[in-house]
Amino acid sequence: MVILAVSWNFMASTGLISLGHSAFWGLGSYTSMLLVNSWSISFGTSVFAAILAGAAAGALLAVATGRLRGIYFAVATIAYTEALRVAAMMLPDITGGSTGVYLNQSARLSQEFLYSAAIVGAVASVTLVYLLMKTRLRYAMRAMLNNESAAQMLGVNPLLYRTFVSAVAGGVAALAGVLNTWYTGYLSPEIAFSLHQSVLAQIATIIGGVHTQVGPIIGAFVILGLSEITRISLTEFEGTSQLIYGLVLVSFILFLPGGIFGAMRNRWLSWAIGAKIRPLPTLKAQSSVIVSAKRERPPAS
Amino acid sequence: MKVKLRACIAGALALSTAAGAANAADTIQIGAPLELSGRFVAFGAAGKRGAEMALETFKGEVNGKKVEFLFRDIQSDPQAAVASINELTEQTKVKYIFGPIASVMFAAVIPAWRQQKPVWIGHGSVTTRTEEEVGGERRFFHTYPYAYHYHQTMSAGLKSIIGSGKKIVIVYSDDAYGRTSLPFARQFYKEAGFEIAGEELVRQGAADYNPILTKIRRLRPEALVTLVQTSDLVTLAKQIKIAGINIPYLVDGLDVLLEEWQKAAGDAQEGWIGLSGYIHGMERPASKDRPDIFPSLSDWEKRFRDKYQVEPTYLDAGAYSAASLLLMALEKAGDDPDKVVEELEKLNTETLVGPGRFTKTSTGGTVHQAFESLMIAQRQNGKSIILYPPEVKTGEIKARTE
Amino acid sequence: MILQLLIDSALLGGLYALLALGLVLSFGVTNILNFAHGEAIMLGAYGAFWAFTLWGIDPLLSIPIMLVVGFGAGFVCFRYVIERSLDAPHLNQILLTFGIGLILQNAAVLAWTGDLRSANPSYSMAAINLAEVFIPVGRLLTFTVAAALAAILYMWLTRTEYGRASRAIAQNERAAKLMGIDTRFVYSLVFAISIAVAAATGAALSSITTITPFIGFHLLVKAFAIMVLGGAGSISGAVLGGVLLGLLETTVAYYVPEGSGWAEGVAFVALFLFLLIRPQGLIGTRVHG
Amino acid sequence: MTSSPLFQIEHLNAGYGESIVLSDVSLDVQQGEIVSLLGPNGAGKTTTMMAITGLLSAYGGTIRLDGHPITDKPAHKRVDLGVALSPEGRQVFPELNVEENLLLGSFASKARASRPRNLTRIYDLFPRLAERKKQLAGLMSGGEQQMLAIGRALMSEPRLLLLDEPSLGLSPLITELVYDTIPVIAAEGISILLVEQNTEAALAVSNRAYVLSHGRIVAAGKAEDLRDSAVLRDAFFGGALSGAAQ
Repeated sequence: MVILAVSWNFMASTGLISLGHSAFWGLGSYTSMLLVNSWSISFGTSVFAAILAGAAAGALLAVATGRLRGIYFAVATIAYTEALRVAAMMLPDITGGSTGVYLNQSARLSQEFLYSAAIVGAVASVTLVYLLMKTRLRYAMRAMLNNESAAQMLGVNPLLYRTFVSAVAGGVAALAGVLNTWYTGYLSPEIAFSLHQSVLAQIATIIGGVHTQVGPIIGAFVILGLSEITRISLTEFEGTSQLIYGLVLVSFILFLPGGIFGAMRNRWLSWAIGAKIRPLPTLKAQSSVIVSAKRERPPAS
Repeated sequence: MKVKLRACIAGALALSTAAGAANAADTIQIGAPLELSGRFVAFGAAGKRGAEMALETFKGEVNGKKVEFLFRDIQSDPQAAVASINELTEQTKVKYIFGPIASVMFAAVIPAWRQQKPVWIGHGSVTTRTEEEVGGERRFFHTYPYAYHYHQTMSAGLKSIIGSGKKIVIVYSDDAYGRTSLPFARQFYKEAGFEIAGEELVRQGAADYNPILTKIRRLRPEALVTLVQTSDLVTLAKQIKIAGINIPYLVDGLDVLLEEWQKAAGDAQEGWIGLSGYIHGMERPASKDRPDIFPSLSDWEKRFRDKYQVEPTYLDAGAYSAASLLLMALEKAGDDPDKVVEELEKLNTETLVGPGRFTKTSTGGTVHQAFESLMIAQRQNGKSIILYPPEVKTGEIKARTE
Repeated sequence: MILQLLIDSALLGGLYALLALGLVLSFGVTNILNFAHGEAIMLGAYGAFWAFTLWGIDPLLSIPIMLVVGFGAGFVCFRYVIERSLDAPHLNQILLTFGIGLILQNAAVLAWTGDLRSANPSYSMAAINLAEVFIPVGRLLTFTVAAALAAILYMWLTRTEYGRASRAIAQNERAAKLMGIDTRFVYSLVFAISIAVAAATGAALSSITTITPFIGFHLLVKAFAIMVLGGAGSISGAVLGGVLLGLLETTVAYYVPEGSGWAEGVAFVALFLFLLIRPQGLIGTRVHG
Repeated sequence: MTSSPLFQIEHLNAGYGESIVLSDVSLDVQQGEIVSLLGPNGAGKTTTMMAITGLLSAYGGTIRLDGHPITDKPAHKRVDLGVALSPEGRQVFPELNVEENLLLGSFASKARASRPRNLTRIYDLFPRLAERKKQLAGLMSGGEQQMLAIGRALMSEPRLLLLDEPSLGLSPLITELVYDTIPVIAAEGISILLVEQNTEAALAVSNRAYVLSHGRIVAAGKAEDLRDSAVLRDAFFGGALSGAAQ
């Protein structure tokens, strides 16, 4: 989850809103599962293969959607995922179809090993993104978030960067998928390509704080905690758990649009400077970006 | 990753709630991961009603020991279902599991169940993937017919009612139910001597079946066998009616005998043939050895209606019966999973939905199978007329004419 | 066969166009992609279903009622909730409306359980048979409703003061403000109309498909596809996109083995390819007729 | 001195976020007067326009029309009260036709009643527009779009017309064509506040002018007095640069 949210946020940092993250997630999951079942390769190799598949899918998406921005890109990613889901449903000979596919019992690993692998994976993906953001890439991405054509003038090749960013995000999301698959040992098109995963990653990021490094991590913990609490304690009436979940989500967005991390940073800042600053720095920095991004549409005919 | 986090959080939570609620020592806890929201909420809700009511029959205890169902909302999401099983078995350490119901959820939790293997009353899942994966497990008790039970009974029944040699077309959906059913439907109908003139795939949730119906019309089948979800059968039945295709016999599984399907399908339900272990409005006498638990069907239905203000369904009656079987075994064995397994194996009582006795399935895939006996009925003038087996027959089959 | 194919495509296309109409309007003007649009359709369907079941009101008669109720609900919802996120990033808007959808969906479960419903007025089972082809009456009526609503919206956008103002806002919000247009009011108005159309769509659907609290999302994804195909913000684009998608799916279902299963996938692949060639859609991206 | 002016700004402060663009700007426009606001790129001219129209809310100061403060009124209310802007870069609605653009100009309820009369008036003022009624605005030339933007602003029957850089991107010939109409409009009793970088053209039609530099008014006076003033040159080229530029 942390991995997925980090991956999503990384992509969003360039203004690419993905609603199809489960495409990478699912593709990674299927790649590792099917390879293991057919050729009994090792866990490590399967992770490697899945990351490659995810990265390839990410790159393909970026190249294919070259000209799309904002909402159009988001809708294209939905289409990408749906097409993959239908393919997985309709090719039962390969994927097991809607009845799903189980990981070979012999290939299963201990829970402890997977826990450690997950932690290593999470740390590695956070570090990778952190390091990448330290490089020149960061400025290119900032520039693209604000204005792609301006970025182009600065000598940034948007397509190249987009492809790179999507590939990294795709690989990281695939990693998350693999870990989850090894953990649950079962996969079906519904699980692999559900929009729920993509949205969950977003919710985590938003709740934690978008475009920040720490945000997705905080968000992932909060969202899972919340979902667990509602699922376990609200079983009296059918539907309540998700109802409450929705309510919390809506109030978060309305009252804490900068996320928990944003709010914390603001509070800390205002405390540090003596509560004198009127405009909230993080929110503002963000909203000015948004104003410029909001009204954009693809070139009209 | 996600699941792991979930498990940690859930563990912490479960500890805090469980500590106050009950000492594991004097309470028997039964984990009940059910679809209490999301797409399959109707399944989960029925499962929960059944379990609750069974517990009420036992006054909340067996042999003076308190029993409780730990309900978990798996939100019709396989990931959440896995997380729930993990939380229940790894953290809360329940020894018994009741649920989930939908095939997809069921399939997803199998690997997670394998970690600890609590005694599992599996009241749900018609797909044979389940049978292949866990059917042979000694701690797994399946209390719901598999898809092939439907086709086995239906093909045999139809053969005895309308005779074999008829031309049929099979419509199956691309979901788990359709996909796993198809080979069995093919096999059993062939064995019963029917000619399969065509097989058509439909998409789950589709709005338009006209292209399929146009193809079927040209095949001129004498019977149409559908392997689709209930909601799709509403749309499909309506469109068949609208298209005015002259097919004498329309055949489906359980859906036809569900009250919600009947209401939704309206006039389009006329003539449909389905099957179930429980047909609304039928009578079944009280169990001889345990009338306290399994009274006559009408008495039980009255109790159910008084409690929930809704009409019971096959799932309600089945879940009640399945949960009761578990409680009966607990009554005899005490809180020891191995003994409970032995007692479950020994059970032999009449229930609301047929004989409560665990036997091997005909395929041999599942060692503990109950409630696989089904009755065939046809919707005639808004009523279910039982056609098969002959001993419970209440009327004759009618061919549709358009 | 070909004729039947064309009729089936047109009827399905009409249904699809209806799904997308409201969405296109609200996205075109407010630039908010409403993820709760499917739930609005779902509630409209329930509204019509209950009106039919409890009071015997024909689902067709429910359409105007649903238009009014939907309008009111949409207006209030926009004014008190969604408006707050007007200047927020797309992302927040998506999640906000997604959250609203989740709330509505589960509120519907609480209110009416997850049981399947479908209204069955007398004509819903009727069909017109002409030689080799047949036309289901219920769907023909839906098609008519789609055509009528599309025409009304078109007229509204091109011939009325506020319709023109909506198009102006879609093209240049700041300049629209300079014209003395209360943009926030027009946003609420447009959003309310889009929800009204959604509710009416639900009412039209109530007799031809199965209603559950969960139908919304599937419908929404379809509507997205149509919107992008037609060009977000264009009423005629929505109609064209709907009919095109209907034709594509029906053709695949007719001629490809296991076609019904592939139809949707083919549609999404087509959409994806189409986006690459013509990201602005068939008609273009700004709101016009 | 004289009776209170039609339009008046007192001590206006405005900006974006934390950056203050305008500080302590004061100016006034009398009934029927043409006043220019001159200054180089980045001086804050457009920001002033935004603050007057209400697209940007002021941090401090007062904006008065007819002596009544309008500082807290929302943008759409100000149009109704009689302030209309022909914005920088025209900002016509590209996918609406000329007539629809003009009709939108009179969206404000007060002006809607006299719509036919105003349309005729504007077609008289800009015959080009009359010829292209059904043309999509986005497909017209820059000069035509500028005429449309001015015409559109006039449709609301403003008492104060704000013109932001009407010569931007136009050839001298077309600029002249556009500028020719400014005195005609003023002659109808409409006050005009004209923002320009093209000081030459602006001063030629103005009665008075203000010079804005780094968000402050650095000079004010009659148009002819300012034409060759050092203050104006300084404002445009900056103190140090003015020497180097010589």
